[in-house]
Amino acid sequence: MMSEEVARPETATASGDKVQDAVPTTASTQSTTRQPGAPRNGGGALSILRTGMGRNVGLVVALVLLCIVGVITAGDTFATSANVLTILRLAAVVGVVSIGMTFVITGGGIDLSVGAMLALASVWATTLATQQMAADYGVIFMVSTALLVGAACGLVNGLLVAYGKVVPFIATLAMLAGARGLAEIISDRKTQIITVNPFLDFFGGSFLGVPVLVWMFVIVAALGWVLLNRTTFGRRTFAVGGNAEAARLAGIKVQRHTVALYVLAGLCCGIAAVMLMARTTTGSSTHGQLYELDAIAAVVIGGTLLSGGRGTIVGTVFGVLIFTTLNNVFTLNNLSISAQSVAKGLIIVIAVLLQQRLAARATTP
Amino acid sequence: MMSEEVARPETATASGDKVQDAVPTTASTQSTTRQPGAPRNGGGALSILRTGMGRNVGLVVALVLLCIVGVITAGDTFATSANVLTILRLAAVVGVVSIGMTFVITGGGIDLSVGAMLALASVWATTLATQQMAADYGVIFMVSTALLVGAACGLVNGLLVAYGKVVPFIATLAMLAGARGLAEIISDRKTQIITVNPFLDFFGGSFLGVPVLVWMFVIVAALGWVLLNRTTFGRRTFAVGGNAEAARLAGIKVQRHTVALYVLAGLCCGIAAVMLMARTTTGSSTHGQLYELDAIAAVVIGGTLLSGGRGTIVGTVFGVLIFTTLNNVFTLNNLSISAQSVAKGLIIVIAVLLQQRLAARATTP
Amino acid sequence: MSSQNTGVSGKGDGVADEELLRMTGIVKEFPGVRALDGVDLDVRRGEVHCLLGQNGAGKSTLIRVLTGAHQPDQGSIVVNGNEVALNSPTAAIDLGIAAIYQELDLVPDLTVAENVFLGHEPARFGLTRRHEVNTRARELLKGLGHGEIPVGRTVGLLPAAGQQVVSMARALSRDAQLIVMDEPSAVLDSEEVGNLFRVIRDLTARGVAVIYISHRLEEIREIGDRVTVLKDGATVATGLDARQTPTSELIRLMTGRSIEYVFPPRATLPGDAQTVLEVTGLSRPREFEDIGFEVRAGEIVGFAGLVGSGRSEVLETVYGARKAATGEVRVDGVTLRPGRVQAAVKAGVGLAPEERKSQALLLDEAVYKNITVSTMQRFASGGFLNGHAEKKAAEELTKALDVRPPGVEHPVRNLSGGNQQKVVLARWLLRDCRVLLLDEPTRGVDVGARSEIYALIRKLAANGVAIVLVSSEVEEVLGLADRVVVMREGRAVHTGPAHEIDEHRVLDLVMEGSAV
Amino acid sequence: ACTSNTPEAEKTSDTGATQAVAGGKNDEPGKKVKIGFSAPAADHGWMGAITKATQAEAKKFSDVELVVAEGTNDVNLQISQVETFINQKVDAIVLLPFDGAALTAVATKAMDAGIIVVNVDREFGSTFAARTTVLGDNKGMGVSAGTYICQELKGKTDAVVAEIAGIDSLPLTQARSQGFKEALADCGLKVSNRVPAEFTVESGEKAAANLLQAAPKIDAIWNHDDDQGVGVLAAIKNSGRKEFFMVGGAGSANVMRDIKAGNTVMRATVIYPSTQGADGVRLARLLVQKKSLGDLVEVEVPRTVQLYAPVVTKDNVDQYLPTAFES
Ligand SMILES: Nc1ncnc2c1ncn2[C@@H]1O[C@H](COP(=O)(O)OP(=O)(O)OP(=O)(O)O)[C@@H](O)[C@H]1O
Ligand SMILES: Nc1ncnc2c1ncn2[C@@H]1O[C@H](COP(=O)(O)OP(=O)(O)OP(=O)(O)O)[C@@H](O)[C@H]1O
Ligand SMILES: [Mg+2]
Ligand SMILES: [Mg+2]
Repeated sequence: MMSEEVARPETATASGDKVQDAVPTTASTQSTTRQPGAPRNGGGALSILRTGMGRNVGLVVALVLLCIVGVITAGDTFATSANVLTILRLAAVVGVVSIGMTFVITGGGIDLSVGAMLALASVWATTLATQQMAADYGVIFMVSTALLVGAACGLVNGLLVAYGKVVPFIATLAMLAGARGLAEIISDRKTQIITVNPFLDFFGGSFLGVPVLVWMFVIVAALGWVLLNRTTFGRRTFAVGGNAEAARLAGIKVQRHTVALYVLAGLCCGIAAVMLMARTTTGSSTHGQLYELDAIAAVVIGGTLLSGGRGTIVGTVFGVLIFTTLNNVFTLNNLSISAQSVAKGLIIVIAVLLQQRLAARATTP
Repeated sequence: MMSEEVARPETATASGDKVQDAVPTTASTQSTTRQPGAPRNGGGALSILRTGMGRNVGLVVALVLLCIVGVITAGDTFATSANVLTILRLAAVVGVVSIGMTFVITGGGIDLSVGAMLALASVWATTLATQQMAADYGVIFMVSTALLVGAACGLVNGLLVAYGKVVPFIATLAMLAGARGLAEIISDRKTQIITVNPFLDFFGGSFLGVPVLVWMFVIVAALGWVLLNRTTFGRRTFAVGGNAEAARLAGIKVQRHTVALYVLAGLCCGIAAVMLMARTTTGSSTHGQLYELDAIAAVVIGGTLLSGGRGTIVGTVFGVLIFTTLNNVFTLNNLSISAQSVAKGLIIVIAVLLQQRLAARATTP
Repeated sequence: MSSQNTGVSGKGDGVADEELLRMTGIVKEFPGVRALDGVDLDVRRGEVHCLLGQNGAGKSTLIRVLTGAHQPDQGSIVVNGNEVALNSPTAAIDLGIAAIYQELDLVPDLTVAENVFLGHEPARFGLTRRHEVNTRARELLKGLGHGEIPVGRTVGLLPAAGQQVVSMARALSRDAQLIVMDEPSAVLDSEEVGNLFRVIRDLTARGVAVIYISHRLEEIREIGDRVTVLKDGATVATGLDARQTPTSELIRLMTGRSIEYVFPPRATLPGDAQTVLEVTGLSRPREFEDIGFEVRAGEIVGFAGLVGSGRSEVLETVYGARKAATGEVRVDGVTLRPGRVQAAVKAGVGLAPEERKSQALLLDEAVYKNITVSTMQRFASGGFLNGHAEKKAAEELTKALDVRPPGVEHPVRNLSGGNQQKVVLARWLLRDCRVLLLDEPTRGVDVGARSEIYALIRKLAANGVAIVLVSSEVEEVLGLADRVVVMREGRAVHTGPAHEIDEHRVLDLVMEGSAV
Repeated sequence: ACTSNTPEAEKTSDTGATQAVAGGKNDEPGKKVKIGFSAPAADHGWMGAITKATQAEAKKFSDVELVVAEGTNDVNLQISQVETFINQKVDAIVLLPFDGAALTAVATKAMDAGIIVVNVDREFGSTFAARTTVLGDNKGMGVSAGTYICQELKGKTDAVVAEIAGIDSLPLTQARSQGFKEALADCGLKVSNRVPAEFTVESGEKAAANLLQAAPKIDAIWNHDDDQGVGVLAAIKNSGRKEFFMVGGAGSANVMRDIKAGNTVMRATVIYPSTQGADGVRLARLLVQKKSLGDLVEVEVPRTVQLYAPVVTKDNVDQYLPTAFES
């Protein structure tokens, strides 16, 4: 498939074949995303696309199926451009958070504090003082406050994990409690309304018919993809997540890199905070509740390995889209709310099983 | 996490390698609980005690510090036996859930559906029909309904993970949505009040001055300890969680064992459902919200490795007690919830850092 | 193998006896273990300096101190005349010290090329230059005689030998003046070892120094210049001439006793010994084809072949860890269900797999738990384990195999590579198997323990166990087995009694047509 | 006084058979109305009851089609639900926002799109965001509860009054507590111990168990929510304490039965109608069909309807029991 692989065709096929046999007999619980035969990171744009599709074929099929259900059950509304934009706008906020989460998880960590960091950033960026500054000197003040707060929280997470050697789950759980509490203290648990109109106008606006929020998601996802797949930073993220000791022995500064990953996740939360602020015209300590679960679910369903070392931005984007489309289809169809919950559970399982079977097939010759 | 069990040595090497990072000088982020030199699970009651204490010394210190804070700030109320029983009663329900969670996590999995399973079990066991049966034929009917429902949900989780090869995070996330939705449907979102007095009398009662609920927690914890540390089942759990491929090649039925672990967790949720039913005198689809986070936090803070292969029941019990005592001290001091939240974050980090440093010291000669 | 490598010529000549590295009084303590207790080592430019020592003597630990992976508690390290502090791997890398570690340290999900350049990726503005990475990696691999390894392949998919080659390429990718190789030949067969030696000679000719660790003494003779011997974490001899020092002297230095490094005598198989394991027409597409053999009670059947010839796959298929496409496996006349490990285990088949870390060991568990994991039932009544009985049984075996440090409660992770291998072996020795499949049972095991293991295998056979042995050391196969199967590219090219075939014939069979 | 509620407030929610008496002509089928409904996650009894009552109310009208979105505490998702309703071109939206301020913008957008928005329970930040607002009286609840406790304690100035609040981050909880505090202050009392719970039975039990430890002697407790109150009562029963009386909130049928039976510490409750969503549906229907509110002279449906928070005691419990929600 890739030029490099032509050299020894027998080997290439051999391992592909092995997978096929191996699947039914194994007890693997993490095999969702393992397609050992799949060529990875091949050269040339075309092969990227092709392998990307191969790996994500199940996700694509799941999404398409969902859309078909949407079209059938909610005909005219579902397929309108307004509705598509609604889905994308909804996806954008969690999407940006999930991109950051993809990096952390690929690097072998986890971040439970994303929702809380988002809330804190939104609150901090909408205090009277900040809004005053923004009104006086420009919107950039609010935006950079949000980004800085996010990044700073991420830094604390990163330092705790990398140098304090606190397990990521616990470190970020502590940050969850801490950041949310701090957000409540700062806002006195009141919803802070944004009065800086340039801010709302810009981020609430559209560009070329597409909402700015959606553009932001697209840009973050694209940058994330390049960063993960085309830079030394990305390579090192895989290395740190896949085998931290090997990475260390290869001279990678594992601790520093880990910190960077959490800062990145925090930064994404800061961006998401700006987006949510624009969408809701408020900052609030209740923003982003349970986003950690949503983001992790999107990342994992997309094919990133929860134990680190393997991650895909494209998969994450699909994961986010699947969940948001699901929500949209549910809203359009007047399902009983409890039934929605049950259906959601079923659909998640079906999507994963689909992805697994189809991806395995697509990558075996 | 369970490594892929594909019957291919090459892949296995890869995942096996990862385990290696835990050598003391590495930048491993999971090192909280690693004390390479320490003899583990040694034989003989004395050495158990010694290593048990050694490993948990930080937790003990954290708990003692909390108690000291409690005594100082809330003097007379904190140290009363009534208050201690209150703490224990509060700890009991999450405690039982956490014991089950310890098994699943030690075996390399995770269970996000514990709260939802608990809710479903509580609702199912308090339907009019079940209560009628219980009133006519004995309390055992309600109890066994709860246990059966819990175990059945666990079975579904287990089958999805072991045979469906769905990653545990996703499989149990789906169960979370599904079970909670089903609980809502069955209860029609009403709080179902228990009218079977023998049930309330028995489980709400005391024995030797200690509430039956606390006895149940003690018994479940003791049985859990024996099961994990003294039986072939426990040994297999460590093996499956530590290196699933090695376990398989050593002749352990990894898939079947995985199913058993999830059933066990479900069963614990069933028991916890009975306890919560007795405590609240109701069954409700809102029971057990966010128990998954509480339980995982208690388990991880106790020293069980989130990636599997290492688990401690004693640590889990301490983890639960720390969180419950924390809550109690906060309430006794009438602290604002936001301040509680921030303090909680700080205390979690401090407890973990303490545990880490002290445990390392205690086990180094 | 020595027949292929004609010369010692390129080595040593012209290169000054300039001192490159001097380590003095290195002490490294782990909780409860003093792994290094005053080690001295000096290495000159352009030499191959061999490090010898029993399993657990401290070789790998010394190497990890040298590469900055461990911090020594005491001692000084002088490089090029300057005292240096190697407080991180980066510091060592900057000084031109590269290493091939005993435990492969690759990132499984990155490609071959990415692994080779991990940590020093050619990049512009942070963007990796993938083309350059791939081309340069391909060149390096070609230089190692492995141009066929696809540089875009995920490393986790390569067999152990392929991964070892990638590790070497990585070490070479750095402009190193000192390359440390910790048992690089353990997973290689004779042809590969020849290749490796060619590379080493190239390096030394350019003035690069190599520290070479191996338990195969004949390799030391062939490639080494000087030898340092470690025992119990201390240097017992240094600067010995690699070619002149008698083997017995080396062994005595290493073990403190003299050991006959020979195979125990073969017992004659009773003519009426029943056939225990019968394999017919076993195939898996692109791995191996139409393999058939039988093993009688008390017989040892050895598999020889190159790395990648499919021997491990055959064993794993027999065991049910891989599902056979066609063919049958019968134990005592009963056909096993393909692809079911359980079926094999129930029938009394045991497998000591090739990859100890990933396929066999529970690294965080105590030694005794690793040993009894397949025989737990024996120590349990009603599901409850009797820890004392377990430990006693494990202790007997570890004593017999000379596992160091003694004691069965250390986590296996803390044992040296060779000692870990002994633990794996002990597991299967403890089990009363009808059939025992041993894949590279002596990989990384030192001279002393090796003869113990040979004796044990023999004893098992004498007790009526049917044994299948895979080894990359031809003499081991010939010395131990009653019958030999030679495999090449997934086919059995020869089957016959061991005494009818010699090493040269095996090598010829193995190489035929596969010469590069 | 208590009967002076808007007629809608008295509709029973769970007995679909009961027909409105007051509506009269208004209840006759008219133009088809498609109404979208969105509310926070039903993670507690009252919120569950809201949705149920709303759905039941909509079922009574052959001309109403109710589209119910999944309850959520994520404002982002709730905004998108409203957007979806706009895309669907519903006639009206009944919206119980998770956070009123955060949904103001999108509600305004819906209004701009010509959709009638009825705001329920948690107020928007702008008057342009909704045509009509149905509000419970949260502060009034606190005031009613505080006043009742003042009456009962009759000038016992050293009395220990405890408060078990609901979800503390919600503005409505803060309003309730504020009202309570002010009413108590009027008679020289203060809240000695305050613990928040989460409106669930379980959290009520947990909070109460801790509270009972914190305060060894209590004279009165106000508990914001009767569903969590089931748990509170369980905890009280467990502790065997009886020295105080308790006032509830929201007014569930369970609690009213307790009050009627008079064998628990439960002595009164303050109603917070769970029929607000149902009222919203009715109003939305009227608005779309351009009808006026029955008993009012005014032709237009009023801008704000604030429901009353009466205190239910043993004396008047029979009057409220039939309309109480089963939680
Ligand atoms: N991380 C560790 N913690 C505790 N003890 C250790 C650790 N690493 C190594 N040791 C101990 O240090 C000693 C030396 O081990 P080392 O790996 O250096 O041996 P080696 O000479 O390389 O042996 P082999 O030939 O088997 O590879 C052994 O006794 C081993 O058990
Ligand atoms: N250097 C290599 N690069 C790529 N693929 C290889 C290489 N060596 C072997 N393979 C492939 O790996 C598969 C099996 O290799 P493996 O090493 O497991 O065989 P083996 O005979 O058991 O060797 P060993 O001597 O290590 O036991 C074969 O299908 C072969 O094509
Ligand atoms: Mg070694
Ligand atoms: Mg092999």
